[in-house]
Amino acid sequence: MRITPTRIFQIQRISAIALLVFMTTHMVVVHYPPMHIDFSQIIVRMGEPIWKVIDILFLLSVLTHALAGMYMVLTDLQKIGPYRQALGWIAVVLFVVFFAYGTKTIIAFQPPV
Amino acid sequence: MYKTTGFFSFVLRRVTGVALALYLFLHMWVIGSVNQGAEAFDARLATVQSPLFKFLEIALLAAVIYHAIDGIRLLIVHYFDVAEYRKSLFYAVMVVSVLLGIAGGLPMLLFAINGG
Amino acid sequence: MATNGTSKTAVIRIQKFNPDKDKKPYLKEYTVTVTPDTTILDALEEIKATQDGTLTFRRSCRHAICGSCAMNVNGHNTLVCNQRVNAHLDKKGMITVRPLPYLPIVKDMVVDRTSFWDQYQRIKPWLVPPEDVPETEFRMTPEEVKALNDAEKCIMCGACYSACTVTAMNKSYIGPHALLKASLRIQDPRDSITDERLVEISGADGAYRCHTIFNCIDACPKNLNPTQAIETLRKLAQKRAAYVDARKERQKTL
Amino acid sequence: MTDTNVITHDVIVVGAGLAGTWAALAAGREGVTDIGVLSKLHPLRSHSGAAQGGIAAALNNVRPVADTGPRGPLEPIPVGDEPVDSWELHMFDTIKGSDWLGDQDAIEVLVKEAPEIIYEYEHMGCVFSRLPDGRIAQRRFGGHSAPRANYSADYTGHVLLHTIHEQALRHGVKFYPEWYCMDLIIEDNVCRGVVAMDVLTGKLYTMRAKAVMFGTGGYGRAWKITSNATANTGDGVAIAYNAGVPLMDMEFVQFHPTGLYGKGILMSEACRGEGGYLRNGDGDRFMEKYASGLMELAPRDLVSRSEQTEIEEGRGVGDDKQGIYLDMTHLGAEKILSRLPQVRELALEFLGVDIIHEPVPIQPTAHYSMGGIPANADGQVIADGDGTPVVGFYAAGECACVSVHGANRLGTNSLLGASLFGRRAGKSIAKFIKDGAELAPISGDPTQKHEARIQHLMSGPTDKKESVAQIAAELKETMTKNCGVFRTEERLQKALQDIKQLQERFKNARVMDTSRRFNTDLLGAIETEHLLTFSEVIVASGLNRQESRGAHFRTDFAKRDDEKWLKHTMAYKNGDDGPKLGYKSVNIDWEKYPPQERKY
Ligand SMILES: Cc1cc2nc3c(=O)[nH]c(=O)nc-3n(C[C@H](O)[C@H](O)[C@H](O)COP(=O)(O)OP(=O)(O)OC[C@H]3O[C@@H](n4cnc5c(N)ncnc54)[C@H](O)[C@@H]3O)c2cc1C
Ligand code: HEM
Ligand code: SF4
Ligand code: F3S
Ligand code: FES
Repeated sequence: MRITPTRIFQIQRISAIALLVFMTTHMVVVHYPPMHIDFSQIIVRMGEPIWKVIDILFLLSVLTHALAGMYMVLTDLQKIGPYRQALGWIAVVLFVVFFAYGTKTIIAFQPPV
Repeated sequence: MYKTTGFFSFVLRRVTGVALALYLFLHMWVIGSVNQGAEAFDARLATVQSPLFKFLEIALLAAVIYHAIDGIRLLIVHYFDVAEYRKSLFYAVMVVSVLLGIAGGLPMLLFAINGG
Repeated sequence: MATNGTSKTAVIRIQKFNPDKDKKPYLKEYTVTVTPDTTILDALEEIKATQDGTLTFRRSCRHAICGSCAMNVNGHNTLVCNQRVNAHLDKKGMITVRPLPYLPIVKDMVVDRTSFWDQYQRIKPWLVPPEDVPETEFRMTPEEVKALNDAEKCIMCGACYSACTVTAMNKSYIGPHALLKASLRIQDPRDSITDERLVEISGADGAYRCHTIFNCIDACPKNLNPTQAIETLRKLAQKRAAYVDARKERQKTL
Repeated sequence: MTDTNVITHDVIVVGAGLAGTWAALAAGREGVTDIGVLSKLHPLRSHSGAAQGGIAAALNNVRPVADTGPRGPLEPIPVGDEPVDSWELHMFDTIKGSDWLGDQDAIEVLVKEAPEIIYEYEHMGCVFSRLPDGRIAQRRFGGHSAPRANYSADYTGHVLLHTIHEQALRHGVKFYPEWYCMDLIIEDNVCRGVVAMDVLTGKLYTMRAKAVMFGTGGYGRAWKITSNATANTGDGVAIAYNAGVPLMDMEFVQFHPTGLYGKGILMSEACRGEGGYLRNGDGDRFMEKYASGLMELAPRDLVSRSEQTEIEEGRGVGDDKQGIYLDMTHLGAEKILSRLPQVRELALEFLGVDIIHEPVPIQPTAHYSMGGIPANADGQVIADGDGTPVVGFYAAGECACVSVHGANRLGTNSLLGASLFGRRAGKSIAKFIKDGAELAPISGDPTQKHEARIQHLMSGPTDKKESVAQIAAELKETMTKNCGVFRTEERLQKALQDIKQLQERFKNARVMDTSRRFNTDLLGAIETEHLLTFSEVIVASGLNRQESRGAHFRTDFAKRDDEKWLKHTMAYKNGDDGPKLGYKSVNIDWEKYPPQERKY
């Protein structure tokens, strides 16, 4: 699949819609109601498989959205013009690295005995 | 700069978007340490638990709220022919963002001040 | 003159700049007598004739159809030939006139619109008719014509282009004027290179570069809506193949 | 001549309105590749774009509903029904409109090719207004006996201009936008090129070519109240005249009946075509007195005179009673918004009047120049009353006088004329080039004279300095007062005297801006010189013609006089003295279209 501006736009919009769902959930569940976050609570939630799936999807959408967004922000500048292609690849690499790192964090997590 | 409501919302959206993206990477770095055991995690978490960060977290919430609501506005403009209501839409986004921001931010603020 | 009513004085602040002489642009004040129906262009002409012959600006038709006289008045892009002085005076009884922003200044109000015209040509503003044309006219429905009316009214004044934040950052962006024109051709059932056009406008400098800032609409003196045209283009680009097929079918019945 | 200031093309077209652009496109299509088009404005700023009402051609798409009279509603002609319009009718209307001064051979070309031009525009992408079945919609226009104005709402010229310009771009025509033509080089009756200034740098160039074509447009700027753009200063006619080409029928200047009060900006004739009324200060539809048949849709010369009579007899409207009301309040918002949107905006913006609810004050405004550079139907410029062509020099559009409009042009015929004769000129230029035309040599450096002219305007004695703007203003004042809708020996003499004095004063005129970069002050001075040049020809030709015909109305000779004056005026430059006047016969088919009394 070639990455075209049409695709970037679609990715940006679709991920935005997905984020509306995940972000709301995330904010409500994790950051709100405002309480002291400590290790034990996080551990309990992150251990459940269903949350693992949700978190991976969240990660996927937020990463694509953020990287596509940063790509657009940078390529808007005249000076970046010649490096658009390179920048695109950097974004893809960053995506792979962060997605792998994030997924590993989520999956590898084992509640301590 | 050529200043209109459209320009203002664009700048806000862009600033919040970039800020959120940068925060995202920081966030992942913090969370990533869960697998290195409780100590490492708590250590990293501690750096982001200082009062300063509490306030930053409120700013973060505000940013997410504005960015998301404004994003919805863009989706509406894309799918419906409403460009002529652009000014009203902008004000609607501001009002909704402020209301949601207060609803979400005030308890956090109180929590931060009272120290939980 | 005729319906003029009472006259009063107004101060017009004008940004002057001749790159051969001046290091940088500066503002100069002129006092003119105006009546309720004096236009800003009238005032500029008056200043040029009687106070400062070096004042340089473009104009021709005097009634908002040739697109020469777009300038920046009190921070907003507009034509000056159809705007009355009285409507723009600020609290101090002053008007500030500058050239269109973000474009190289040739002299005073005259800006270099090269990038604007280059983008216009880039999207191939001309119609490419089908191979066989009928003996008389193509049959277009009034509805199809209506869809084109907005874009057809564009006078290529550049007010939108110069107001757009994206063109301010990046001159390789096609720009609202040319995207509006492209939407005209893409929606015209008589055009036969719809596919090629959609590819061009969905490229990296095209419709997706627009961030829906709306400055173009605010600036447009003909009350046109480039933003909606751009949204339409984005939608058509996303279903390009289907749209092109539908066009071909329609062309058979023209 | 140095190489750095010489540019060579096979063909140079001056003017990028409909006429010039059509010529370039048509020549290009016939295989001429090396064409340069210069225009003092960006091509899309040309005044053709200001035309509102429509472009004529007997397409037979609509007809009046039976038995509803000349102002009744229109309906589409069902396919297969008898046509109501024909080129013959169009021809007769044009001849009658021209008060029999139009050349009938040229008129025949005009009306016969008209539908072809419309269809070609349509095929090139022009967005015409449509009938429900998809055919081009048509409306009525003054002096036309059938509805044959094809239109795009009320910005027809704009749409035509953009369409043709874009097609020229598609064809790869080279444009020189904002280049100002200063001179035409003709030696021994052979045209060799032009002198032009790149306005951006102020540098002068000799532009050599095998053929030169002028499509420099109209020259209504000699009047104070005018519908014309500030660029319509008649450069082309003045330059050609100075280069030894005669000017034809210059006394015939059309005053449009409906210019915005005090501004002159046009309220399209489509206002009346769609059913608008004219009312005087007493609220009466006074046209009943002057043309009970066609009423408001009588030809322009007649309507303007009727208005002026009402005004002069004290029944005007407005602060100084110099206006007349154009009343469209009975048309309804829907019709006005769909057919006359631009007109409504203009009245709102300039006078604060909403035509949906109120009548708008208007007055006659200088609008169209029937005369100009004499040319035949192939665009070739002619050097004398016998029709001898100037080798390699062509003209079309409003600057030219092919004499299809004669003494008075019918609305919608000039967009047609500019397009059609522009196209024909392009074709005949292509033939001229392909038949082996050669680049004629030029003696000396023709730019030097103009460099000196510029230096003179920028320097010299400052003690008795005259203001160019002041001179232009006084010229417009006298032309409006003394060479307007109604003319007399006395008034015209006064105008002539004034012009002579102004020409004298111009010798001491200096510009305020002495830089070379984009110097519009300098251009303004040169344009004023052009105004002074051709205005003298207009007045002298008007003084000479002791009759009333079409737009030329002499209260002291109120009748048309075919015996003595059924002939074209030809004005030749005669050193610094006024023009030397001669004549050219009118081409008339005495069998079919003999002169008649012109009644509506
Ligand atoms: C307000 C208005 C409304 C009209 N409405 C209608 C209508 O509805 N129907 C109709 O048939 N007719 C109408 N007319 C008349 C018609 O528009 C014109 O007669 C016609 O468009 C003239 O076309 P043109 O190509 O000859 O000249 P223009 O379009 O005027 O073009 C002249 C060109 O010459 C260039 N030029 C001039 N001088 C120089 C120079 N010194 N050096 C270089 N370039 C130069 C200009 O830049 C321009 O490109 C209207 C006219 C006016 C004023
Ligand atoms: C919560 C729901 C969100 C929605 C509905 C949303 C919506 C959008 C939309 C529609 C755009 C496109 C703007 C344009 O084309 O001009 C955008 C841009 C962007 N978003 Fe989001 N977004 C959301 C969350 C996020 C988050 C969480 C981040 C960061 C991690 C983010 C980062 C960005 C960035 C960097 C841009 C590019 C900025 C720009 O183009 O101006 N967004 N967002
Ligand atoms: S869209 Fe409007 S502002 Fe832009 S060039 Fe056209 S008329 Fe001017
Ligand atoms: S101002 Fe520019 S960003 Fe888009 S909506 Fe208009 S083109
Ligand atoms: S002078 Fe033509 S648009 Fe203003």
